[in-house]
Amino acid sequence: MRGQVVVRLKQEVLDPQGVTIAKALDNLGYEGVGSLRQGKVFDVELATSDPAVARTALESMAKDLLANPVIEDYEIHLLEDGSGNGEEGNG
Amino acid sequence: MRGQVVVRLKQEVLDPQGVTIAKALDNLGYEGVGSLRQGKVFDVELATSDPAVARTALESMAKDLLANPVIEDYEIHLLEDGSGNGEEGNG
Amino acid sequence: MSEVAARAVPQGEIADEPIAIEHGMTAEEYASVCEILGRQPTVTEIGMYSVMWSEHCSYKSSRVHLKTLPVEGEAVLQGPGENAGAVDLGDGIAGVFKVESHNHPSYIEPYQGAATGVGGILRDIITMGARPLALLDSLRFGELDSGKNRHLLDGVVGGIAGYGNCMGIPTVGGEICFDPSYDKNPLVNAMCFGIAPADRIVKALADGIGNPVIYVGAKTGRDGIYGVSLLASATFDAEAAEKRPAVQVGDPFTEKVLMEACLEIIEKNLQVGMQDFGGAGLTCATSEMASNSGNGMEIDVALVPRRETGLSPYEVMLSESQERMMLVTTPEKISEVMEIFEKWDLDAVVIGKVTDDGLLRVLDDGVMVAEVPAHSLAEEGPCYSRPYTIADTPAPLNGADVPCEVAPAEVLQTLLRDPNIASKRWVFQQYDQTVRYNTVQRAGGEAAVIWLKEAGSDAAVAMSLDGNPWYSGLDARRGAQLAVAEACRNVACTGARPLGITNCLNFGSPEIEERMGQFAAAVEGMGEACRVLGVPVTGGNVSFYNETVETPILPTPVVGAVGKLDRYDASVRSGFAAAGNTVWMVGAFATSDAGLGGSAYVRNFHDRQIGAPPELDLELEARLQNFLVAAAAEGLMASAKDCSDGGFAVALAEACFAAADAARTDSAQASAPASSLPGMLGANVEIPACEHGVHAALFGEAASRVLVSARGEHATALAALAVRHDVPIAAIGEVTAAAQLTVDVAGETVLGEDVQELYATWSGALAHAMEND
Amino acid sequence: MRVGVVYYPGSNCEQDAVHACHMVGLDTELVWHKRESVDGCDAIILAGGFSYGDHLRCGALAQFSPVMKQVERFAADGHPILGICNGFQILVEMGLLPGALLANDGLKFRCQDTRMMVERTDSPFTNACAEGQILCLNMAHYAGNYFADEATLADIEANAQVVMRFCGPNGERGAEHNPNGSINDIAALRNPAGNVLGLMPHPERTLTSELGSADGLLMFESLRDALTASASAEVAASPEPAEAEAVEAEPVGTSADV
Ligand SMILES: Nc1ncnc2c1ncn2[C@@H]1O[C@H](COP(=O)(O)OP(=O)(O)O)[C@@H](O)[C@H]1O
Ligand SMILES: [Mg+2]
Repeated sequence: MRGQVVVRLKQEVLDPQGVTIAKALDNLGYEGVGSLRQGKVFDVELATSDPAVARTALESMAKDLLANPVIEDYEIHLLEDGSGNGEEGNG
Repeated sequence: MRGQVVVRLKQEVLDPQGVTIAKALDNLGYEGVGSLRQGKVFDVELATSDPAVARTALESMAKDLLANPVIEDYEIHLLEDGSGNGEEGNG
Repeated sequence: MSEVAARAVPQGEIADEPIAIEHGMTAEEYASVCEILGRQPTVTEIGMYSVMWSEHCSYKSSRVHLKTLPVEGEAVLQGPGENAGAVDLGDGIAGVFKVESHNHPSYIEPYQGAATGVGGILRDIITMGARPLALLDSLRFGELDSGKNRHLLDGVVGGIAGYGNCMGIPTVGGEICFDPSYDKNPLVNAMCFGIAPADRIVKALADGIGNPVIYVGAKTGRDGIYGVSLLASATFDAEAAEKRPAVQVGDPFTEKVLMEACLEIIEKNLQVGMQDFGGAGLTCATSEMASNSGNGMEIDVALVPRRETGLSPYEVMLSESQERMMLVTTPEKISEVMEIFEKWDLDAVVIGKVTDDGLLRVLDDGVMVAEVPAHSLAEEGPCYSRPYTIADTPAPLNGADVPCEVAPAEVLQTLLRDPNIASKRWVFQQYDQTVRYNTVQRAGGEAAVIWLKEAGSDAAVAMSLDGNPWYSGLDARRGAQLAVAEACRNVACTGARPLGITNCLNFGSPEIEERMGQFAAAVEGMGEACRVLGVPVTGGNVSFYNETVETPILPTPVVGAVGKLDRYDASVRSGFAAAGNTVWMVGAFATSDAGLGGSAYVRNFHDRQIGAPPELDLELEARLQNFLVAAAAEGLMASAKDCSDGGFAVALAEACFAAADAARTDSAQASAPASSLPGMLGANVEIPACEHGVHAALFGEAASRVLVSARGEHATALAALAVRHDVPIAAIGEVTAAAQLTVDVAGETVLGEDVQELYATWSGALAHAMEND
Repeated sequence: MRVGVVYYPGSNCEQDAVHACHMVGLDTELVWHKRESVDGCDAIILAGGFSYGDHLRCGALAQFSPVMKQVERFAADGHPILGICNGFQILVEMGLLPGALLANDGLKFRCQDTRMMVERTDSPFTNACAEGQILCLNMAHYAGNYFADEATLADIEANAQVVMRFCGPNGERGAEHNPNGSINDIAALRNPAGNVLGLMPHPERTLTSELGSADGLLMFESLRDALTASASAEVAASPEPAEAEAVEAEPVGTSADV
């Protein structure tokens, strides 16, 4: 099944990339942009079809590798159930 | 309201990052990983509270700046409604 | 004929003439394919011919002209024909170098287009068995008042940096020009220099019948497949067409490990031959290697590693996926070869073998899908003598033709602010210039200087990449000569003796007589300059069709010169070294042509392209370069700065800046104020009057002039050396500790500027232009 | 005395580190990341470059290479470890040094010479420097913007873990002298024990004035002196090899040793 890990910089870590993009949007005439932050999304194809197994695997990938806990939080989403919404991981 | 633009490399475009990370996961002993692709997520805070206005704004930001249509696709999600699921942009 | 008929015929749809035409071939070209094969080709086969016989691979419009270039010389180890040229650097070291264009992809996607361009030129050097030591880049964009052009510059520079930095190869020099003619056709040319043992240059050979053919590197996708229009034909469904990415994503990490693995194999001498998958991918690599050895080759495309499913043999043979190499080895050595690839975690597969029948045979899981003479693909492409017309040579420009009321000080400020002249620090600061710790002179001087430390030598090479498009636009022939002269002169300014050049010829459509005429004239001029200066052409690249409906680019021949210095620690720099040194003008400073035609001054203040480019006395240029090399060898020069864009006054100012730039190590922003920079020097000089006026004297771009500074005790020796080389020389003033630039013309002070202020203008202009949102 | 220079697929400064060690008379051994032992090494350098293409995060994937378990032990045993550029990023990702390295504040790769002041000389990598000495080193990186949260930063400062800070020509501090946005102008950082040091600038690219500055050589001379001192301390402490091992576990090259 397919899963998704979304990794974002923690709120208290400055995101210069986001700031730059927000500025660029402003220059392009987009006025209502309050803030913009950039994160990463990892789309993972997993062999298992058991949601619980998949979630555990994604969780540990996120912890071990995909996110750096010093600066980042993550979220796990399972996609096979069609809803596309997910639950929050740590953070 | 809050919105989200998810930008991904088109399926047929090489994703060197994804390939390398998948290989690393394999080396770490994660066996069921079929494929992994890395994308970007932009969390945008918008002044408007009208979902239609917000969607149009995100759509045009994605087109103008956040995604490179030559190699990337994007998706728009509106988050204020709580569902977290969204509809596809140009696919 | 009967023998051909007796052979098995490849499976697959037959390509008729309309299909060939959809592939961009002519009816005549299609007829020759039929004649070569003795039958109609399959669609796969016509795909293979169409790419190999394309302008890009076969040089069909340019070959007749390129043949006239001088390619031989004492130092030449490898002339044009292989993946790159090579010159002898002594001590058994070969210097391998080449320049390549990646113009069109960089317009579509600047970051990835430029990145993959760097990847391509690197593979050309690696394939020769050389370790790349340096990259340079030559860039052309429209003007920066357009957001689109700023986006292109930002992306291209990012792509070059992204690829070269990750590869761990320093990007140490180059050039950039901005002109509206490049608005829709930016140019991205990249040059690479590497070293190999002189007796171990690797060639693209497939010797030894039965030897295995190995595919290694990235997996194959539907990248860059030519002839999209073909999809009208039934064989290729529209869905497949949509899956073909218009742009490729560079993967420098894979290229880095591929490079290390290949160099390890070469060091252990485990290869018979090697070839990268350049344009035309597998088709090019297989046919060229087989043809070079007079052999054939059989491969099975089903064995080729893929990153997507459903690729047809046609797509596999034509894919231009990056970061792949082909290698021929022997059965005895294959396990050792595979072990090395395994060490580096690379996909490597034996996909076929060398055969004795001269045929390139392509199987798809055992079923033959193409069978064509390898030689016919690689060597028998069409060769055209296209009609051309050469424009009349324009008359030189006189001072009276371009009267100017603007005060010299203001002209100087304007020129220093012109992005064509302003410091390119904003660009080259993004390049890792120091990795591998060989870089003696980084970007910012006359030429980059790279120590050959890795070959255990005290020698160094100097490299410069140049080409003034405005000169070429006015007179393509002389423009090309001036490009050769400037590139070699820049190299000679460091004290290095130029040994050879590579070139990238960027032009419009060869099918338009006027453009073809520009090309023919440029090649002729380049050949002549090379002969007189004694620098052979060891290779290069032609990029045609750089035009949109409205405008062609200015004809843009770019020349990369490589020279040798005996000692890495004795190179001469462009900036003034110490107060009290004498400033000398050396070379053609007394000619009647002031070099106003095509000059930055006239472009800025008269907004027109008129006149002839600067006159060039090639014999004098040769003597000047010999003098520079000799003066450096005798340790007589404290600095040497070429007078080029912006003329004498700009060169003088830049010689002051360079001293400060060398000491400028602390400021965080390229546009930071220049206050209290350590090491800032000034100059106080007097030059004779010019018949074309003061502006011409200060800003004319007369060729073959070098601003030299020297310690007082070297004055006599320097002057005597110039006389011996029959090169005009005059002491014109001195370097001052006060950061003040004072110029008198015929006794009258025309410039009295604060160098700090000039520096602030010059150093911040490009960053400022880029922030202009 | 032998320095192990660890390199990964994508490293590109390992030869430069070797060259630098040889210039000060240190033996070297290139240690491929798949190796499972660092036996015979007296110090380790994690070389710069783009390990694993810098994919995911700079230095993130390299921490899982087989050799890194040994590197961790080597650190715990108190031997000197120097992480340069990507090597620093790896040390931080592994947690051998605190904090994280973010993209430069200008969001561009920057290659330039840069000044920094030495604050601590009681280190195997700076004992040949004078306190307050200003070094000019070359830097070339995209993600060298050092970050730590407030609590961590307080610890770092309290433990005297900052070995060098970016500065101007006269030692002055300020944003215009900080080339990448690092918090507190941190240029070189060590662990509390002092044996592990990371920095983004490249001392191995600043070894001779012909190519810029020679200041980087001081760091390699420091390492050589520290190793020499600890070797002679060992010999003095015990000629018996069995006991020498115990001594080896002590942190080397503190100023007290010298
Ligand atoms: N695209 C570039 N990449 C790297 N270095 C560059 C680039 N453009 C210019 N430079 C460097 O800036 C310096 C000045 O370039 P240029 O104005 O062409 O000088 P010159 O007229 O002396 O050839 C040179 O040292 C050159 O290497
Ligand atoms: Mg130039």
